[in-house]
Amino acid sequence: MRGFGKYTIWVYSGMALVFLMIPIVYTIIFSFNDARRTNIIWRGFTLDNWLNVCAAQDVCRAFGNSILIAVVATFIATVLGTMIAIALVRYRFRFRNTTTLLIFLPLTTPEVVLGAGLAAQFLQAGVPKGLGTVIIAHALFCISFVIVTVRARVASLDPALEEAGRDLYGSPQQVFWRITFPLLLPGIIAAALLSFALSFDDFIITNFNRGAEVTFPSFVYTAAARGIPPEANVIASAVFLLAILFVLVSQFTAAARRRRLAKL
Amino acid sequence: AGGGSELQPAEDRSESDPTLNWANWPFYIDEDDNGNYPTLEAFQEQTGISVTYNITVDDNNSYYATVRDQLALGQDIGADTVCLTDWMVSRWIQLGYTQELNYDNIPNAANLSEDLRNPEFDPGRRFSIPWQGGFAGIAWNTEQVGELRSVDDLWAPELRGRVGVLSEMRDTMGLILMNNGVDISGDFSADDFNAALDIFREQVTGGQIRNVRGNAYTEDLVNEDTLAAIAWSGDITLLNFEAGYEKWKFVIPEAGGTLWADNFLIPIGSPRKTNAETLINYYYEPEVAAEVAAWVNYITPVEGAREAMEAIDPELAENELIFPSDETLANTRIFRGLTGQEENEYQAAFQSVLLGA
Amino acid sequence: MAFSAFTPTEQKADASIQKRSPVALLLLLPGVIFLVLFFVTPLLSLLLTSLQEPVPGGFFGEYRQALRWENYVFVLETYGTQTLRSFGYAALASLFALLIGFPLAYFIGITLRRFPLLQALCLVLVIAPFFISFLLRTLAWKQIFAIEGPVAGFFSMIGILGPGQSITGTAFSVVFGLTYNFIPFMTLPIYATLERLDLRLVEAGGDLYASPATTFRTVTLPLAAPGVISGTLLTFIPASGDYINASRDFLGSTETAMIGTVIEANFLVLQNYPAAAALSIVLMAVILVLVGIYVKRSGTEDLL
Amino acid sequence: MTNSAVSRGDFAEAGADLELVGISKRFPGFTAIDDLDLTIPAGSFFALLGPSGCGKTTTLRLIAGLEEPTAGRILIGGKDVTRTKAFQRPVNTVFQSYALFPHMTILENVAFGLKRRGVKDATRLAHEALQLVELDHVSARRPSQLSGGQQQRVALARAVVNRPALLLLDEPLGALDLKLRRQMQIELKDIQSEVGLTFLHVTHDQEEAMTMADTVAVMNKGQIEQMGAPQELYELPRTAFVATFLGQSNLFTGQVVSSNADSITVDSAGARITVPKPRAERQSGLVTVGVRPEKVSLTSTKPAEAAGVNVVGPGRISDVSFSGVSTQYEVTIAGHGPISVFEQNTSISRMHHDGDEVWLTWSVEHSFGLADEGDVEHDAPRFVDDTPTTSIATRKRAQLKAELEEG
Amino acid sequence: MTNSAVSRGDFAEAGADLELVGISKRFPGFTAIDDLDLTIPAGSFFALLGPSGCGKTTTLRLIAGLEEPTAGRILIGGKDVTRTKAFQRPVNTVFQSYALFPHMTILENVAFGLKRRGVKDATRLAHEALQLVELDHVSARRPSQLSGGQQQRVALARAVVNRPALLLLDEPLGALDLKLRRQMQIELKDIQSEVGLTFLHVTHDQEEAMTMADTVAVMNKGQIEQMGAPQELYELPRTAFVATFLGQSNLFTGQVVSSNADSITVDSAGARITVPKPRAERQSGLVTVGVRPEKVSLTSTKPAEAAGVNVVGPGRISDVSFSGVSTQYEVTIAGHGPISVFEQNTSISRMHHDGDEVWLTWSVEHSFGLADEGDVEHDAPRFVDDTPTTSIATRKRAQLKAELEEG
Ligand SMILES: Nc1ncnc2c1ncn2[C@@H]1O[C@H](COP(=O)(O)OP(=O)(O)OP(=O)(O)O)[C@@H](O)[C@H]1O
Ligand SMILES: Nc1ncnc2c1ncn2[C@@H]1O[C@H](COP(=O)(O)OP(=O)(O)OP(=O)(O)O)[C@@H](O)[C@H]1O
Ligand SMILES: NCCCCNCCCN
Ligand SMILES: [Mg+2]
Ligand SMILES: [Mg+2]
Repeated sequence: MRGFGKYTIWVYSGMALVFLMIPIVYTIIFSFNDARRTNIIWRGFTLDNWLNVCAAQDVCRAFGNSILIAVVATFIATVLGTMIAIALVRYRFRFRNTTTLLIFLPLTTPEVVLGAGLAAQFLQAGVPKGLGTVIIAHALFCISFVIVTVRARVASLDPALEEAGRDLYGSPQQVFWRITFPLLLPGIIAAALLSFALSFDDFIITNFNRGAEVTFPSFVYTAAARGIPPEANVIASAVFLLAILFVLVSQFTAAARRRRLAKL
Repeated sequence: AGGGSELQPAEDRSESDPTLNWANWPFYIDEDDNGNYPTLEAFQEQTGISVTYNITVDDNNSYYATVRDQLALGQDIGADTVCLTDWMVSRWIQLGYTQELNYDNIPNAANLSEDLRNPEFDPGRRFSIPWQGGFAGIAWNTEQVGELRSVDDLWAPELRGRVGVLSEMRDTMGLILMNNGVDISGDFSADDFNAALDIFREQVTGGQIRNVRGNAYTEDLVNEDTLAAIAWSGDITLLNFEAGYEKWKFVIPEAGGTLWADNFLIPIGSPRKTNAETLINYYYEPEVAAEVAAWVNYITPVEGAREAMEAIDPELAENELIFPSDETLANTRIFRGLTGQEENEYQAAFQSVLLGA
Repeated sequence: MAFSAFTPTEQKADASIQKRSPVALLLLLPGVIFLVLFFVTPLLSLLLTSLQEPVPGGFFGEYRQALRWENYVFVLETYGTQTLRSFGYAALASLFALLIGFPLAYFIGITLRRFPLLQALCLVLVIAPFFISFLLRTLAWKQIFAIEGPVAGFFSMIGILGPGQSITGTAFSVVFGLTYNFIPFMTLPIYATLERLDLRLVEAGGDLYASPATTFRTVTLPLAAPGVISGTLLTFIPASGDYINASRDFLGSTETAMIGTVIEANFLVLQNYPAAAALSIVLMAVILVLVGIYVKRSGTEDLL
Repeated sequence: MTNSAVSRGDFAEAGADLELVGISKRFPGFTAIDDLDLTIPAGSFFALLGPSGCGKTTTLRLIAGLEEPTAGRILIGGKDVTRTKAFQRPVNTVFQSYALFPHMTILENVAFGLKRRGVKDATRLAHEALQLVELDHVSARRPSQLSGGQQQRVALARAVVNRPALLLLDEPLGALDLKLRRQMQIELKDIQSEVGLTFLHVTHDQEEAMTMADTVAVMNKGQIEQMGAPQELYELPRTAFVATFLGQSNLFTGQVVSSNADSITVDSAGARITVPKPRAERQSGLVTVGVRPEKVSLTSTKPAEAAGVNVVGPGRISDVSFSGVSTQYEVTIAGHGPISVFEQNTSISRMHHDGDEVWLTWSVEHSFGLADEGDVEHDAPRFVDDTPTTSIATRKRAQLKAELEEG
Repeated sequence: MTNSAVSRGDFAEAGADLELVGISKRFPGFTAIDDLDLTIPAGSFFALLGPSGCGKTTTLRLIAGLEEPTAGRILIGGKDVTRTKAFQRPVNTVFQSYALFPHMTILENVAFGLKRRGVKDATRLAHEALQLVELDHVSARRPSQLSGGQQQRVALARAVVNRPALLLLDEPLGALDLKLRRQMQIELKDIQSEVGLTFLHVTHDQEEAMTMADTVAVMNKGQIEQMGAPQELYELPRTAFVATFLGQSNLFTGQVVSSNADSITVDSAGARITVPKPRAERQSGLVTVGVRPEKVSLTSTKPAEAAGVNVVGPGRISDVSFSGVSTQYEVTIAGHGPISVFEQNTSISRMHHDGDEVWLTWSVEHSFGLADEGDVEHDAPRFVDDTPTTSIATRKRAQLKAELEEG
């Protein structure tokens, strides 16, 4: 792709990215709206929303819940999923195909089905809905993502490295913790980030299982009725900007580290 | 789920837990420019009970759906009191999802308007007590649309695709039924209902009706996706207040509007019943009731509020939306109670229109 | 990064497969128990629910266990349109997401290889929407599309929108919303394959007389196939079950109800659990069949 | 780490004997090693040569404990280690694929084994090992920041630093160019003789094997075909495979037509070739005899028949190629395949030219007689179906999948 | 495909001239090729030798059109192709990394180029090419199912089948073992001479370069250091780099102490070495002279001084190593580095032993005098910081990945 082609892809992708950003920019702009009750119409610029984020009573609690759920669910999914991924790649066992199907199925199960099914189950088992049930639900749909992600990483891990570890007098535990695990870590982190994002953003499954607890998306959903308070925009914008900042900082430190290493 | 007689009310821990969660509809309490609720603040100061006011009810059905499972298990649904419409309250009471009110804690209940004391679904008000009442009627954007008088006017070609109706079946269907000359408080038949439903379906599939929503219909009015709508009485006043001028107008259609009330109830799993009763008692003080009514423009169930209102704003004391005259009331009907069978059928039929099925 | 998930695993890996070992059991058991407990059992009880019948003369929402297979007939008859519509919308959304996502993934994964910073930034922009709630994004579109909004104004000016017509609440806005919301799911797996694409193969294509277009068709595209397939699956499956975009409170209207909407209404409003369950099972079955055919046809059984 | 063969903190004082007794290794559907016996005395430098896929890497992996033998025993320093784990054997390997830990610095890589054994001044020793391979200046880098040749040297340092009683080297110099390779060879040889370690070295580079090793073994299809001191092996190959795999050979097959106390004479398509009896594996019937190209001289005139000299010809030079140190002539003689002759380029001007008629002569004592018939060249496909170790994984995976699907 | 230099459906009838004029290639922060001029006449077999990272692959990529030169022009068959795209050039490459299409069968891979050019019986021709490399029986497999050596042969077939006017070969035989490599060399040479194509061959195997090529060029740091017929280059290296990179050399540096019409004589640490004037690049002052190891003879007794013979010694044999065809002796003489001597093993018994006192003699006409001072060995680090091209891609990718993972 030279000449015209090269130029085209820059323009096309630029447009695609702009397109992706439109509602985000909209959300950010309206986080500065001097909205009194409904944040639908532009009424003027203010910093108040940013300065008193937790003014709209529920926003902060919902946000806190969302973070808590995402953290715990991510943890559960990452641990269980990583274990399964390692087992799938490294061991032979009976019912391997069944297990693979079991892992794949949640991915093909639409969220409504998953949410409704779980909700019915909790109801039958008499499990009170709340943060706990949401966490279970989130861990459930994240687990499959984790397995697929980590499995790819385990699979691309050169077994010769572990062999080298054993050859160099590393006991099985030492080989796992000093070689296997650090090498899987990027995959595990990626899986965890993905889980976190999916959990943080989930609405459908949450809505079936949250009981009276409010998460950030479900807050937005109910608040939609009377116009979402600008504080919700503030939180969403802040999370977005933080993510960007995080990437920039880590990129720059990585670049700096590379430069340092290059000098050695 | 079923009779629910086995459900036990949660133990009341109000004594040790001076907090309260209140779930309610949007545009349903007095609110100042900073988003605070003055009467509620006063209550908190007075009693030391700190109240979390959650605007989580957009529609009776959708709210019920989110809490149903917990109710069935007798669990705390995160609200110690919630204001729901008569028919939904009736369901809760039948299923045993509510706690019986202790009127010792609500001396002001004496102020409850006489005609609201013995509804069919809760004789003697053992389990529920009204918060506000209101009408469903029609509203329109006065800048873009001429005067509307009847439901038929909503079907005018120039409003095609710009009409909103409520997902509250009793209000939307109620207005259409009345427009068909049916008395919704009387023993209308399934045929009557189906005839009205056909009209409704026709307007939906024909694209006259743009959308069917809960309280969020106000949003469509604000961003002008809809120019006319079936609406609840007080909401329009508040929209106008926010807009800063009389942008919308609300009327009860000539063929009649619905009359309803939303009632406090205390969910079975709430461990703060006494606090809830304290709150109810507070809002049954005429002055407080008047202050709320002055803001929300819904019908207050509290006797003496009118007098109190005179003190605040005499003009409002004459407001038909807050203190409807008999004449106005005569033009409104309460949707009659439906049997389980009817509820099933009518809801399904109504939903099938919403689902385009 | 994350979405390397969906590229086929490198082959040398399996050289390390070991014999049966108790360790395998130890590693598998917790997760499998979790899945059985919270996925298989609900699924089974969903199956049972789908066969329940109303308690005669019972209360609103009261059902008892039976073997009422007619429930399936009922839901298919009543909600056939919505079911078909769901798959139609989902297919369209997958197609559009592919049309937007593929070039974007190509751009980030290949064109930007020389600019690591820019690459990382663009990647974040693709993932970022996850962090602004899905609902907020969708509502933002709703506001942007509002009748008096800028887009609608422009559309009616150029005559696409007639009086009384609006953008929201139409098939267009729902498919648009689905497309928008699933672009990251489409883009990331494709990116993951293209990011690993050995450019020397593309060069070899050029060396062997293939024009850039031919090289793209015969080399790049086939090599990106695993990503395209994961992307379309990750878009199509959730999209067909989505009910937010199609919801009357977001970008839809009564005209755009999808199977998710129907399941939700039956489950939450009508309390017709058997119907909701039967529909859920129909939805899953259709998806499994479609996915099965798709994966078989594209020869990527290994993928999943 | 109890009952480990590796003691904490100290190094091998000398190499250890290695003994393989009746070792077999069968992979599902493929026998890689078949009843192999092998003894490598302590302190020796042993080279293993063989075509791709013949089982060299497998043998090393069995010794290192990375693979379990299907049958047989492995003894290191007289101790049976067949059932001990890799990390408990006093063996280190330089892997064919380097297998450097990508997440550690070069220094950490080299110090890894020392640290596992609890050696105190691991870091200092690692630095020393890096100095040895002249890479101490990159000790803070990651493996991915090194070139292939540098990585290979790190792999070497990482194994050598442990001073293992037995060091296994799997093509440790393959990625280096000629010059660098020669330098590393010297370095390796120095380490080996200095500490007296036992080295088992796998290589494709025959010159490397022959210059470095005390003993060279030629492996073929999972078995050792011939083994001995380099020169012995080269001068007196016993099979056609060894004769043609290790260096080049001109082979002649024919009936033994006469035989006396000292020698046999073979008639191969009219050429009479005499081989000393001690150098002939078979002494009657159809035999294959041969001679190395560098042992053959070309003469432009018919040489006088003489005892102790084989003369073949006349033939015609069909190809001349200069390869630096020597020139290779290809001579075609009716009834024979092309015959190679090397002449060291001691003079600048070439003595023979393409198309020249020439006679070949060589001293009888340079002929050798093989144990087999030397038809390898004619029957087997010209290209062996080579299966380098990289392709194993693929195959294994397909097999496993097939098995799983059946199961 | 209009205005393409490649016509549809037919093959090159003969090779094409290749001309590089003032070519430079600068990468950000690194000049890989610096003002390179090169002409390769049609139909010739040209070999490019050089240490890792010297710019060989870059040169090939520039010619193939996979990289744009920073400066200079490229002419193929007299036509300026500097600005044409890769797919429009009548050039094919056998990539160092094979670059086989993993999603196509072997047959599809080989037929790819033919199909792109609309050749009708592409399949038949592809099968023929596969037969040539003896892989027709695996034509239905995928590349991942082949061993490294087989993959390399497929890469060869895929390029050769197109009969391009100019074939670029980037270490096309590196993965094959000695025997197989020799066989493929013959095959390649046959194809080349049969159609008269122009071959540009990059290799690390010097013997390969010298036996196959008409012209050998030795490249160093992006420039061609010396170029010529293989024998010419070998016999008369002009720089110390060439003398030591291409084969081995014994170098002596010293002042020119006498000089006559025919020759100069250099005194290097007491050794007097005479070099014929036509073979000496510099004729006065401090010069470096050398001789190839195989040109030197060892004598156990002091040889008589004679005109036309250089004598150095006495020294002591410090190392003897047998390498099959020949034996390498290392002789230490005070004041000099170790001196190498090769003796072809024409006899079984060795004539000299470790520790023997010997004199070195060689014919004056075998000496050569260099243009530079030959201190490469002493100043430069012993190990060049090699960066083979394969590691670049890996490194680049690893960097990217690291960045992403951190991000
Ligand atoms: N896990 C396995 N499953 C099946 N066959 C295997 C396995 N490992 C090795 N083999 C086969 O065993 C034979 C010997 O392999 P090995 O790796 O020892 O060869 P090698 O001599 O080291 O070859 P190279 O010179 O290519 O490294 C090969 O033919 C290979 O195909
Ligand atoms: N894209 C690039 N950016 C920067 N430097 C490069 C790039 N490509 C090549 N180089 C540098 O250019 C030099 C020449 O590389 P080239 O690939 O031509 O080497 P080579 O002679 O083929 O080496 P080898 O024998 O290892 O294949 C190397 O030093 C390499 O580091
Ligand atoms: N904004 C307050 C609206 C309250 C509506 N209550 C529901 C009445 C249903 N008939
Ligand atoms: Mg090997
Ligand atoms: Mg190269």
